[in-house]
Amino acid sequence: MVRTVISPLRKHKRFTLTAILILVFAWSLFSVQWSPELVHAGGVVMIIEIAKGLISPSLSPDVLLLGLKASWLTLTYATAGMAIAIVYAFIAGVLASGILSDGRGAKFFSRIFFRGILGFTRSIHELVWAWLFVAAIGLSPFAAIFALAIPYGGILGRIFADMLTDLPSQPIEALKTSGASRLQLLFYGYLPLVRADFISYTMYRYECAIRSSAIMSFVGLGGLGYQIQLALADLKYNEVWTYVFFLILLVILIDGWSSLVRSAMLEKGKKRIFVSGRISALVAAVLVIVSWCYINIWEGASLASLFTKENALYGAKFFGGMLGVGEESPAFFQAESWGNALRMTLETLEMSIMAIGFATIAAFLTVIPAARNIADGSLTAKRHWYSWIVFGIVRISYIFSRAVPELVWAMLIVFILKPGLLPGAVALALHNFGIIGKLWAEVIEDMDSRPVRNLASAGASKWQSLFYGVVPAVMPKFLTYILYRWEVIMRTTIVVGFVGAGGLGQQFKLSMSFFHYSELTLLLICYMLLVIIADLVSETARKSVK
Amino acid sequence: ACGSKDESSNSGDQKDKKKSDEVLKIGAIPDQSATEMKTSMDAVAKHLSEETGMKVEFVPSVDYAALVTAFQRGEIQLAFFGGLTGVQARNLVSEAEAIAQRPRDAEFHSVFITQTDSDIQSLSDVRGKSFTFGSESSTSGHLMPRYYLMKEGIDPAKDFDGQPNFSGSHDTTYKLIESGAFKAGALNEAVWETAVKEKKVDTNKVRVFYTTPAYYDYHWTINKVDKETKEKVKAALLSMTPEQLSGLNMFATDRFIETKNGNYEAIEEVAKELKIIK
Amino acid sequence: MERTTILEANTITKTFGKKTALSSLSFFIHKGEKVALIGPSGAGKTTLLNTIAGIVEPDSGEWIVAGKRRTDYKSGKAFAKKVGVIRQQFDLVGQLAVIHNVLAGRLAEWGLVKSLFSLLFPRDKEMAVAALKRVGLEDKMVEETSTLSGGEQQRVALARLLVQKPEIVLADEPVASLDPARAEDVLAIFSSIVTEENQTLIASLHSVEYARKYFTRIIALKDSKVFFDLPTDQVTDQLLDDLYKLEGSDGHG
Amino acid sequence: MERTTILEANTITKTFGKKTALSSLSFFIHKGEKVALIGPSGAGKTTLLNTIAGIVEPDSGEWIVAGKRRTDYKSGKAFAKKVGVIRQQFDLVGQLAVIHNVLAGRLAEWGLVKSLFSLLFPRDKEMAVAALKRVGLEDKMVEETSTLSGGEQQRVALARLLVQKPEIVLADEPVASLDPARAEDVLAIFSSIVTEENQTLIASLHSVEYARKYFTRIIALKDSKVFFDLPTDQVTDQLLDDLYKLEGSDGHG
Ligand SMILES: Nc1ncnc2c1ncn2[C@@H]1O[C@H](COP(=O)(O)OP(=O)(O)OP(=O)(O)O)[C@@H](O)[C@H]1O
Ligand SMILES: Nc1ncnc2c1ncn2[C@@H]1O[C@H](COP(=O)(O)OP(=O)(O)OP(=O)(O)O)[C@@H](O)[C@H]1O
Ligand SMILES: [Mg+2]
Ligand SMILES: [Mg+2]
Repeated sequence: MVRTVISPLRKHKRFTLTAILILVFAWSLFSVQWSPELVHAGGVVMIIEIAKGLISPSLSPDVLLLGLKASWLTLTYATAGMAIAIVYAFIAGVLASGILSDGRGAKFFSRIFFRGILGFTRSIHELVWAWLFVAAIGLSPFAAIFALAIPYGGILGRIFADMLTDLPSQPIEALKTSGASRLQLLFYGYLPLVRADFISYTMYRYECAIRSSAIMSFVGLGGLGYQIQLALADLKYNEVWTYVFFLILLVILIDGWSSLVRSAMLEKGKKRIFVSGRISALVAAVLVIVSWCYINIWEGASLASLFTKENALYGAKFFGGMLGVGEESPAFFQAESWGNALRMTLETLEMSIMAIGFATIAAFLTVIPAARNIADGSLTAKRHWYSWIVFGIVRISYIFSRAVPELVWAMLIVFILKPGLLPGAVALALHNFGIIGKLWAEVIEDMDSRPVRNLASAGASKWQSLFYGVVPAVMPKFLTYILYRWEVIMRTTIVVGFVGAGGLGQQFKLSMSFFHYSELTLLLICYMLLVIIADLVSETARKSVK
Repeated sequence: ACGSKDESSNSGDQKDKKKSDEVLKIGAIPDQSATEMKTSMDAVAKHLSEETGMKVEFVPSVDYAALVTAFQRGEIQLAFFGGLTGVQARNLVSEAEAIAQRPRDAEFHSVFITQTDSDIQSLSDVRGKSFTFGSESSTSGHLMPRYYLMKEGIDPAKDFDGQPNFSGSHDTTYKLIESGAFKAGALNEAVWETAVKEKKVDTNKVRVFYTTPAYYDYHWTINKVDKETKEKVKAALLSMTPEQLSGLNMFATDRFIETKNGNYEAIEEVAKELKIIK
Repeated sequence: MERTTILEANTITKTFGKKTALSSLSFFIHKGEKVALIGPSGAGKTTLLNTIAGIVEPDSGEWIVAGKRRTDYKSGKAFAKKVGVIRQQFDLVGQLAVIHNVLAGRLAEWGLVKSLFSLLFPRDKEMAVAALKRVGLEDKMVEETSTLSGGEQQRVALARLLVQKPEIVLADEPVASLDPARAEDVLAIFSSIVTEENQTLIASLHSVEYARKYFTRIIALKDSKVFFDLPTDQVTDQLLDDLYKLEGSDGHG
Repeated sequence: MERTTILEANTITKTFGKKTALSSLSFFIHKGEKVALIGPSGAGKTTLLNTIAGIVEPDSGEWIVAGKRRTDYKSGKAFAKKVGVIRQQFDLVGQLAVIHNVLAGRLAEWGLVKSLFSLLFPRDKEMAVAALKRVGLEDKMVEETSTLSGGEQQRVALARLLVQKPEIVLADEPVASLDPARAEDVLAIFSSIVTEENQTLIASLHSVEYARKYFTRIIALKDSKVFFDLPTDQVTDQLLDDLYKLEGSDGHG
């Protein structure tokens, strides 16, 4: 009896959530006044110019050499940053999962406290961290490294904690009943159980870190983004694309490595895992060591030099400025500034919703042919000669779309679309389209094929199998990923604003240019509020569809 | 395991002294084409190095504010600032001093440009059109154009077609107008003249419809250094010959002349009026 | 009992890498027979059923289904009218309502538009209701399938078969993971449906007890070959002991 | 047979929400007994075993383990010497090598450093080797546990128990999901180990056949109560039929 009541409600929930999401998206579209004039009069010309550069990227030796150097720098920053992030994530993650604490109270406290720390560190975008670090410790490579390590450690740590708490309980209980202490449980139970998942998630994050490292240029730190920015300032699109291709190559390289590691861990091919696993571990260790040495020796940066009196002084001055020291009426005490900032906050919210909406639509239209098990016919037991071609095209567009950081997309888009919310939303959508598409395609690839095959053997056609078997099975996960990406987009909105794509970020950039530090504080408060609210909303919504 | 070679010599005053003994880092606001800036600034660096005996190095920057911050932190010893950034920098480092400028900088102008076939004839016509400034921190690309627009009764935040754009550099501004991306824009007169002279901009497509009254703009500002170095650097800059400066498009001048902090008080007033400096 | 041959295995062979799963199997199955496939783990039961259903392609040999070669069935829809498959609960789409999982048995009859429309407003509802009544689940029609218990899900799969009405029903361990009472319950319904509809049933099983109770013929597989193939009443305990005896190679201390 | 009481249930009660899983159970188990727990799905077998192991806390009542209240065992390590648990293969850490899963039975004896060190260079290796020999898996020592078959994993879990040497062994459906031959194989080893080591065994089972063959006493649970509790030879078919009979409420068409 109870079931008959609950179950339609549960179904209802998923349906309701979908409807709400669509409505919210529609609402966000009203923030733009749609007219042909949204595109610059010369927008088309610009598109052609940009496209020309795309098909004939500059191949001059100078540019290639510079690209190579910049790629290396980008790689070393990302590697060094990830190394710190992993250490931080490991320690904070274990503590945040509460598996080491015995009593209820201690467990609760440890969870709340460390989850709070992880939450705070990841709620601020790496570029904002970079800005704060540059202000505090100057244009040192360490500013980039720390700026990467802090939010990435926060994300990794939270996922790590989640993994530890979501484990199947039987092996752990069995170990407990055979008398293992908490730390013994950690090493004999928890760690071996999460190892594979944690490594593959870390690899995925490493790929993201490469992109983030590239855009550190925005605060004046070197790397590929720096070259892209310089080339863009000169409107040399052919060089822009050369550097973008370097970035794509780097991302593909890491992506390839990570899928190698992942498949080695999935295939229980006994001997082979150990070989490729060990080689990967070795490569990773060498990369980390070389990166740190490079930064220390070639770049001439050393950790010790960061802790100088001057740095303390500048840092204090900067943060004092942010707290409004010496100002008669800091921005965060003025009603007018608050009004302004809140308007920006609303705009930013609208931008993020538009962005996720566009990305979702594009991914939804392309994801079916992008799944390997649909292309090779193993899921629906139907094959077409063109499947692989479509698969290839869609997958390449995914890689291209996500390899280019949203910031770079934004820099290109502002040449085409008029300043406002739309260019920001489009840039964010362009980047996230590839990510959502890839994640979704993997959901389809990982789904249980038995029900679908059984539908086929009950006589369902390919499309019937898709709508009866695939779509209902993947929908909850699709929704989860949309919400999850929306959280990430929320964090990133501030960044696309830096290049004039509207919202809080643009205001942030202006305040930064005019050294109005207390305004920065106000904007950061609004931004953090937005991020925290987005996290809460998304988490509640995700739980409801589970 | 992998120690750094200069770890030991890195602390305190010793480092400061060593740095100024060794390298003089110079910078410039990135308001123009990056390649051109590199050629021009490298030439200046070479000259300064020959004259002062110091190692001089040009550090490119991607952002106006980043250059000001680097200057504040003492990572840049000498910078070619715009009027506004110079004022910002000297507000942050009270010992810093404006030492040299180009002759034209005393009577600098911004030009407002539009497409040849557009109906914009005077400043008041830009109302309701799309508009682009240069960088947010640029004097000739943003501050003064905004000032004269306000004087004409046009509020950039409200009266354009959409929000005004910030193109980031003067070169980008005229290219954006040429391509038709924006109806009108404002930029530095010197950059415009060089572009016309070198045919980098097609004057069949773009024309000037308004030139601002004169104001002080670009200048070299030297950071907190000892008096001797300051004098040496100043002398070196002033001694640059027309031959050395010819072909350096970034400066488009034949010599540098003296200037002083007081010359930029008017700019500071304007910035305060526009609430850019508080 | 009718003696029409409905299914014929013709030297079916299948290897996976070095491992032989089926070595040259041949036999006939008559209309109306209820055949239990038994044998130790890895004997090839699942593989055999999969080659009939077309999920696994045999290396050589072929199946003759209702007088026509398996490979000659051009459309999946035509084949679906001959052969239906039921396995454990994994065969259902857990996120769909029970009624849609049952109506999936009608997909072979429906066009795309009709089947999409049916997801919102179920078509041929009476058929589904009748089938669910038959398996005792009419009150669970609108529930999400994954919320049902294992035994109930198995009965939903049966209801789908009732709607699909194939001539031959293949079942791979249909009652594994059900407790004895529920297992017998499901098998009893299953068996009576098959008899009523005059269908032919081939099911793999682990329990010899059930094979004896509900089936008319037992085919035992061992090491990819037919070990014996007898009417149920001729299967002796001695034969069964031999069938499940462990080989020396699988030894333990 | 010795008559020392080693385990005593004292009005153990457990409810989950509205659902009663155990209602006021009391009985004694003597040293050396082999007790099979049988009963329909949901009768409370798993819950009962879990309350002994301390995985589930009873709402009221208590267990007396080797003369001492369960809750009086202060350290997990001391309790682990009294009671060992074995369930299905899910109990092993699939990602560890077989030997480490076996040696986990020694964790109660080891300190942290020793156990960490052992992950690199296994300690007390002879014990593990002897245990693995006993279950016929000495050649699989260094393989990753998840690559073993279900039956082999079950034997690894047995080897862990051999190393742990508890006085009482709890087993929850130790042979579900194994085929008959492997199930009998595992039960035979299990039973002989328990006898040799003079341990006490309590196992839940779905198969009445196995309960009769390998156990000395059968406790049947139904609806959270003891339905009967008899020496094996006194359990009649009539009793078993009653035990598994479906209630009217669970009806079908
Ligand atoms: N896709 C596959 N790839 C490789 N080997 C396979 C595959 N499918 C089955 N096999 C092998 O073929 C043999 C027969 O397997 P099958 O699943 O048909 O056995 P079964 O009789 O159904 O066993 P069980 O009772 O355990 O279900 C086994 O040795 C199995 O390992
Ligand atoms: N964690 C739990 N939360 C809620 N209800 C539970 C929980 N664990 C068990 N139950 C309920 O308690 C009752 C007894 O469950 P238990 O698992 O002990 O049965 P069982 O005899 O082991 O059944 P099976 O033979 O299916 O394993 C069942 O009705 C079950 O639904
Ligand atoms: Mg099978
Ligand atoms: Mg149980």
